[in-house]
Amino acid sequence: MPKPKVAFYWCASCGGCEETVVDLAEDILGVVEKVDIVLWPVAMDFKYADVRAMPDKSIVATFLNGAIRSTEQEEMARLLRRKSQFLIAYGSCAHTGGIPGLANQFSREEILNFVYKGSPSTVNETGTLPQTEFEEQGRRVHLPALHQGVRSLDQVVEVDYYVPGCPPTPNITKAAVGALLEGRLPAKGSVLAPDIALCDECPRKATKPTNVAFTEFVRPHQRLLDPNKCFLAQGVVCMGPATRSGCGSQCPSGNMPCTGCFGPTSRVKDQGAKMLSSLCANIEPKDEDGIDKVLEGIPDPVGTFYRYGLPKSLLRRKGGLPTS
Amino acid sequence: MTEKKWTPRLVAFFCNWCTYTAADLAGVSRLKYASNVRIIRVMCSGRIDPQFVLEAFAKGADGVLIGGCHPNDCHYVEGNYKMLRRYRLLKRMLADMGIEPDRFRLEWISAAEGEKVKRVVDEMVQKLTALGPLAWDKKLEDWDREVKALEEHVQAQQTTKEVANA
Amino acid sequence: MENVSQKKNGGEQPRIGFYICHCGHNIASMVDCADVAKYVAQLPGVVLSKDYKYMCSDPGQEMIAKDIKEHGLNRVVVASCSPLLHEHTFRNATEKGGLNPFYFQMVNVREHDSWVHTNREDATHKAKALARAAINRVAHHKPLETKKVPIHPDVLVVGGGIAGIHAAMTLANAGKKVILVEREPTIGGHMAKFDKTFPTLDCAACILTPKMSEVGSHPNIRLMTYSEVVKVDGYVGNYQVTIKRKPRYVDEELCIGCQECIPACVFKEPKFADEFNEGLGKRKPIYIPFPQATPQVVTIDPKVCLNFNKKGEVSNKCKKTCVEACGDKNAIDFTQTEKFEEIKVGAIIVATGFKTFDARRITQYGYGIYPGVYTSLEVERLVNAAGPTGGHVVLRDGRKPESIGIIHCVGSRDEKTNRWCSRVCCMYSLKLAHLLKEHTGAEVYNFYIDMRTPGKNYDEFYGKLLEEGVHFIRGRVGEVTDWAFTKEEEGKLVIRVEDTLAGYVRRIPVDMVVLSVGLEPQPDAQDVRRLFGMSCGGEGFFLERHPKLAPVNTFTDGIYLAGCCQGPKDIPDTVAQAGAAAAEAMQLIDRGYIEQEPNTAFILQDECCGCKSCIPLCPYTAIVFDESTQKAIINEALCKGCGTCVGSCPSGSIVQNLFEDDQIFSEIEGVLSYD
Amino acid sequence: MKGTGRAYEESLLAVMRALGVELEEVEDWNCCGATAYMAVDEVKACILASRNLAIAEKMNNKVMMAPCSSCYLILNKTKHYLHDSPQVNSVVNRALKNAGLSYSGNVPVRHPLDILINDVGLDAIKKQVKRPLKGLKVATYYGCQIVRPYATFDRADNPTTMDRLMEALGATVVRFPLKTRCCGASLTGTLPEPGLLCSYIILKEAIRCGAEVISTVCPLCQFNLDGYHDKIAAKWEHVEIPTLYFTQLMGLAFGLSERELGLHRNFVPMKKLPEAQPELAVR
Repeated sequence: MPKPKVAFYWCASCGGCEETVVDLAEDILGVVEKVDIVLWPVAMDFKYADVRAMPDKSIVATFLNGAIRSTEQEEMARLLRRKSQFLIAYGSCAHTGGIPGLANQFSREEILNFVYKGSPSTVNETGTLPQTEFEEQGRRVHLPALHQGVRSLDQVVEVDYYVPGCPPTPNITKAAVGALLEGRLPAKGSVLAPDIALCDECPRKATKPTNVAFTEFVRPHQRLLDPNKCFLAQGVVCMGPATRSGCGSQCPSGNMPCTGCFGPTSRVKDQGAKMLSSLCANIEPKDEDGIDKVLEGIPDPVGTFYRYGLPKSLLRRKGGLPTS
Repeated sequence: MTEKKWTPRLVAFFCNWCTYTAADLAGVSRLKYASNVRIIRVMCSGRIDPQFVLEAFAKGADGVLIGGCHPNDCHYVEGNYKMLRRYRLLKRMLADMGIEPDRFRLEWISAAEGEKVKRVVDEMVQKLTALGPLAWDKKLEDWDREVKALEEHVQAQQTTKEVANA
Repeated sequence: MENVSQKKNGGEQPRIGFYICHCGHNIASMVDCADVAKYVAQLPGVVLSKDYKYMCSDPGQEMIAKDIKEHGLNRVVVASCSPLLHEHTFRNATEKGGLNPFYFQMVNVREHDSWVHTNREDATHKAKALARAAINRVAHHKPLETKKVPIHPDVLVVGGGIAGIHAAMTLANAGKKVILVEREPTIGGHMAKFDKTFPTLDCAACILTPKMSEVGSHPNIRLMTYSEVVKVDGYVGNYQVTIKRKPRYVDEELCIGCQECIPACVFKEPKFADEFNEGLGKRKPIYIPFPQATPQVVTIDPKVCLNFNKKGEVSNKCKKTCVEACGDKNAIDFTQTEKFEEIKVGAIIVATGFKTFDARRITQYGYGIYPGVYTSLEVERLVNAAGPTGGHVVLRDGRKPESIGIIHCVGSRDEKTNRWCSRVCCMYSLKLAHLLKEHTGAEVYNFYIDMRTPGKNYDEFYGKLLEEGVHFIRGRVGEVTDWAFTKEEEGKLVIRVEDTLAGYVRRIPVDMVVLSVGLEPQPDAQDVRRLFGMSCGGEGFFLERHPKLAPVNTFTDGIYLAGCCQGPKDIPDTVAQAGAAAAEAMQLIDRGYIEQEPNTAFILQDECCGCKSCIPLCPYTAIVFDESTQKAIINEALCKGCGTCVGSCPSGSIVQNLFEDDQIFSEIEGVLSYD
Repeated sequence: MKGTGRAYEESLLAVMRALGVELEEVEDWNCCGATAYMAVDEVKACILASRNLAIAEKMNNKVMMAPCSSCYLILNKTKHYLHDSPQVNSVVNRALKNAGLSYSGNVPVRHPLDILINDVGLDAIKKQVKRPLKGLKVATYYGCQIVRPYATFDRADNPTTMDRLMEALGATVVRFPLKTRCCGASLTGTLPEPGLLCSYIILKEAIRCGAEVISTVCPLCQFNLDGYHDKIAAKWEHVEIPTLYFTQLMGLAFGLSERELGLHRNFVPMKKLPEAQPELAVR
C-alpha cells in the first residue's frame, strides 16, 4: 500500500514552525516512516512543477504555515488546496495572521519605504524599491508582488483544520498528525487544541485572587516578576484568559505572560476585544481620569491584544489604507 | 436597490432601564429625531461586549452609540462603570485602527431624558454625516478583491489551457 | 458557532411568523406596514408575514395562537410598540399557541420609529431593518422557563404625610402588615400644617387627625417616626430595608404624652424656632410638634437642649427638671443612640412628599428682606387658630394688615426657577384670599398669570371669591419694593406689576405680601431615588413607569409612588393615588409569588478556564469559584441578569439567557443588512 | 468713549493695564448705531455693527470687549441675528464683502465686568487692591442693557457681578433694588421730563438706601446720573450723590491717581473718599 502523501509549505512566516517539525525529534522518524513527503522546501528539493503535475487531491494533507502576504504565497496556497485532501493551517500566521498580521496597521507603501529606505540600518543610495518585473538581457522577468495587506490562510482558501501556536508545540503537532493518520478527526474547521482558555492549565492559576482590581498595568520589562504568581495579579497583561490552551503553559513557566498565540476559543469572534473587555471591566477607578491613568499602562492596545490575530479580528485591517 | 443618497448608519446599544426607556419616552413625547439610528436593547450597558461594537463597525455601521444609566444610577449598581472603562480603551484602540473618535460615543441618559436621546442622536448623525461613510464592510470587500482577482485569473488561464489542450 | 447554536435548538429549522401592528394610525400613518410585511415575507425562515390593525387586541392575540397551530410556526415576531409595554402580552399569546413564550421577539416600531420620525419612507426603511434584526435574532432563541419566587407579605410605606397615611391605612384595613416610616417626630406632613382645605373649607386638622390617631393605634401598622430608610437591598417581593432610628431621647413605649415635662423645662419661655409653625412660633428643647401629633410622644432636640454640648454629646450640665417632671414614668432617656433596624418587606410605597419653593431665590420679591413678605405656608399657620398667633393675622411688626397682595406662581411656571405648574397654588391662593379677608377685612389682591381651577367645585369657588370682592390682577409681578413714588406708598410694600388686562404697569401698595410658593421635589429626592432604584424626571420628581397606564408604578418592580413626590397634586388626587398605590402593592402581595424574567447568566462548566475575571464584576456576589472543579459558577438565585460578566468573559464561556452573544450578533447584522 | 465717556476709557485702560489684560483698539471702528438705529432699520443697523465684528475678527482678536452697555447690547444682538437668521446673515455678509470684509461669528462680544469676574478673577483683583475702599457705601447700578435681554454672564433680575467686585475692593454694597432700572437714557435729551424723572428716582433711592456713591457701567447712565443734578433740584429736590464708573472705583482702590482715572471729569465730586482714605488725601 502506498504511503499517504504529505506536504509542508511556508508562506509569510519566520521559519519557527518548520523548527517545530524538527523539534518532534526522534518522533519525526516515525512520521517519516508512515508518510511520503512530497513537498518541503525548507528541507528537501522539490520543484513546484512537480506539485503542479500531481493529480488534484493526491496529497492527503498539507501543513501550511505562514500568513498570505504575496501573490506567490496566494498562488501556492491555491495550488496546494487543489492538490490536497486536507489543508491544515499550521501555526499562528496561517491560523490568525500571526506577527506579520500586525502589518495590517500600515499600507504596503509605508512598509516598503521604511524597510528599503527609511530604516536607520538601510543603505540604499539609489532608493530602489522591490519591483514586480524588470528587464534583463532582453528578457522580461516577473516577480511576486506584495499584497496590500496580510491574510490568514482561511481568508484565501478553505481550510480544513488549524494547528495553533507561534509556533505550535511538538505535542499538539504530534497529536494532529496522529489524529490525521488514524482518521480520528473532529468536525471540519476545528482548531486542533483544547477549546478552553489557558488559565485552565496554567501553573499559576491558584495564585489569581477573586477580587483583582487593576490600579496599574506594567509591561514585563518594567518589573521584576514573581515567578509563581499570576501575572494579572501583578498588573501584567497576560492574554491567558482569552487564549486557547494546549501549549503546556510554556510562557508562564518561563516567567513570561501569555501573549495570545493560540488564538481565541471557538466561542469568541475577536480575541482582543474580549481581553480588553475583561481587563477594563476590572479596573479599580470609576472616573474617566483615573481610568485613563490606569490605561496608560497599555500604550499599544492593538499590538497588545492582537499580537497574533489582527487579520482574523473583526476589523482585520486599519481603516483608510489603500485596498488595491 | 435604487441608488439612494447616502445617510449614516448609527447602531445604538441602550440599556433596558435608563436609555431604552428614555428612547421610549422620546417616542411618547413625540420628539422628532434622525431616523438613522437602530437601537438594540441590552439589560445593562455592562453587557455590551466590545465585540458588539467591532461587529457593528465591521458590518457597516458608520457610528456606534452606547447609552447607559448615569453614574451611581445603574439598575445593577455599577455595570455602567464597567462599560465606561471599556469605552475609554476601546475608543483609543478604534482610533489606532483608523476609526474617528466621533464615530463612537458613550452617553449617560436617564429614563427621564427623552430629550437627550433626541439631542445625542441628532448630534451624532450630524457628525457622522460630516465625516462621511465609514463603510468598513465595503472596504474589506474592496480589499479582498485583490485575492479574488488572482483566483479568477488562475481559473481563466486554466480554462484557456484546457481549451488549448482540447 | 452557527452549528453549535442550531444543535442547542434541537436542530429544527425556524418557521417564523411575523406580524406588524398598525396601532390604529399610530404606526400605520408613518410606516407602510404592508410593505414591511411584504419585505419580511421573503426573509429566510419566515413562513407567514402579516400586518394587522391592533395586534394587542384579543383577535390579534388569538390570530398568533391560531397561526402557530395551523402553520406549524415555531418562532413569533411582532413589530408594534415598546417591549416594555406589550412583550408580556405577546409572549402569552405565543404560549397560548403551544410554543414556549421565549420563542418570541418584539420589534419597537412605534416609540422608536413611527412616533419619532417624520419621513414615511425613512421610517418604513427603519422598520424593515429592525424587523430583519428580530427575524435574525428569533432564530437563535431558546425555550426558557420563568422562575417563581415567593413574596414577603408585608409592605413598607415611606413618608407619613396624607399620602403615606392613606396608603398605610388602606393596606392595614385589608389585613396587610404595614411599616410606616416617617423622618419627623410626627406623622401628618404638610397637610397637618394647613388651616382649611379648598374648596370645601373644611378644617384640615379635623379631617386628618382622626386618621393619624387611627394609624397610631392600628394593630396592623407599625409606626416608626423620627426614622429614615438608609439602605434597600433585595428585589421585588423580597426587599431588606435598613431603617435608621434617630434618638429622640424619650422612650416611645414609656411616654404617655402627658407633656408635663414641657412646662418643667429649665427654659421658662419657648425660645427656639418652631418648625411646625414655619418658624413663626417658638418651642422649647423638649417639645411635641403640635397637640394632635402622632405618636403622642415628646422629643428632645439635642441641638438646643442644655443637657447636650455643641457636638451633640450628653454633657449632663442641665438640672434635668424634665426628668423630674416625668417621675416614675422614666420615659426620658439621655442614653439613647442612633439605632439601625433591618426589616423585610415584599413591596414599598414611596410617599416622601414635596418641599415648598424657597422664596428667597426670587430676590425681587423681597422675602427675607421685607418683614411684610410671607410665604403661603406661613400664612396657613398665621390664620390657624392653633397657630403662633392664635389665628389672629398680625404682621411681624404687630400691625394688622389693611391691604394684602397674594402673588401666584412664585417658583412655578417660570423659566428661571421651575418650569412646571404646581397645580395647587391657584386654589390655595383663593382659599388664603378668602381666609385673610375673613380674618382681617383687608383689601386682598391676587396677582396671577392664569387662573387654573379645574376640579370638582373648584371653579365655583373662584366664582365665589370674585363675588366676595377679592381683586384679581392678571400679570406676573415684577418686583416687591419699599421705595415709594408717592406719599401714599410710603411705609408700604409696593407691588409693581404689568396688568396685562388693563395694559399698563401698576404700582399697588400693600401691608402684607403673600408669596404663593410652588411645589418642588424634596432636597434629598436624588438620594432617595438612588436608595430605591427609581428614576427622577427632569424636574426632580420621581418618575412613574408610564404617565398614563402605570402612574403609581416605578421602573423597579414592587416599588410604588404616592403623593407629591411623584409630582404636584392636591389632597383629593393624593388620596386617590395613595389608594391606587396600595391596591398595586396588594395585587402584588396577594399573588403570593413573582415570575422572574429568565435573563440570568450561566457559566459553561466544560469551557470555563477558571480565570476568575468575572467574579469581582458581579454586584450581587452571585459568582463564586468552585475550588473542587476549579471553575466559576453562578448562583442563579442571586443573578439579576445584567450580563456584565457575560460581556467580560475573556473566553466567551458565560451565556446570558435572552441576551446570548449569537442573538445580539444576529441582531447587529440584521439592523445593518437592510439597505 | 472718546467723547462723553472719556473718563470711562481712561479708567478702564488704567485698570486693565494694572491687571495685565492686553487690549487692542479695533482699528477704524465705527459707531454701532446704538439702540436708536436698531429702532429705525434693524438689518442696516446689523450691517453697521457687524463691520466692527468683522474688523475684530480680521485682527485675530480672541475676544471683543465692549465697555459701553449700548455697544455691548447691539454687538451681541447683531451676533445673535447673524447666527439665527440666514436671511440677515446673507444680506450683512454681502454688504461686508463689498467692503472687503467678512464675519464668521467667531469673536465673542463680552463685557468688561464679565472678563474681570470670570477671566481675571476676584482673587487677582484683590491682589491689586492697595487702598481698600473700607467703609465706602456703594450702590451698584447696572442699568438696563448689559443683562437684558442677553443675560450671559449675570442674572437679569438681580445681577451681582459688580456687587462682588465692589466687595472685593473693600467697599460695602448697599441693597439697591433699582440696580437695573432705566436711567432715562436719551430721553433726557429729547423729552427731559420723564427722562429726568427716571434719573431722579435712581439718585433719590440710592441715597435712601444709604449709598455714598453710585457705581455704574455705562457712559450714558453716568452722564444722566452725574450731569443733571441742578435740573433735578429745580424740578424736585436736591439729590447729590457722585456717580462713578466701576473702573474709577477700581482704580482708586488700586491706588491709581485721580487724574489717570479721569475723576476730574465727573461733575459731582467724590467727597467721601479722602476722608475714608487718609493715604489718598496725602496724594
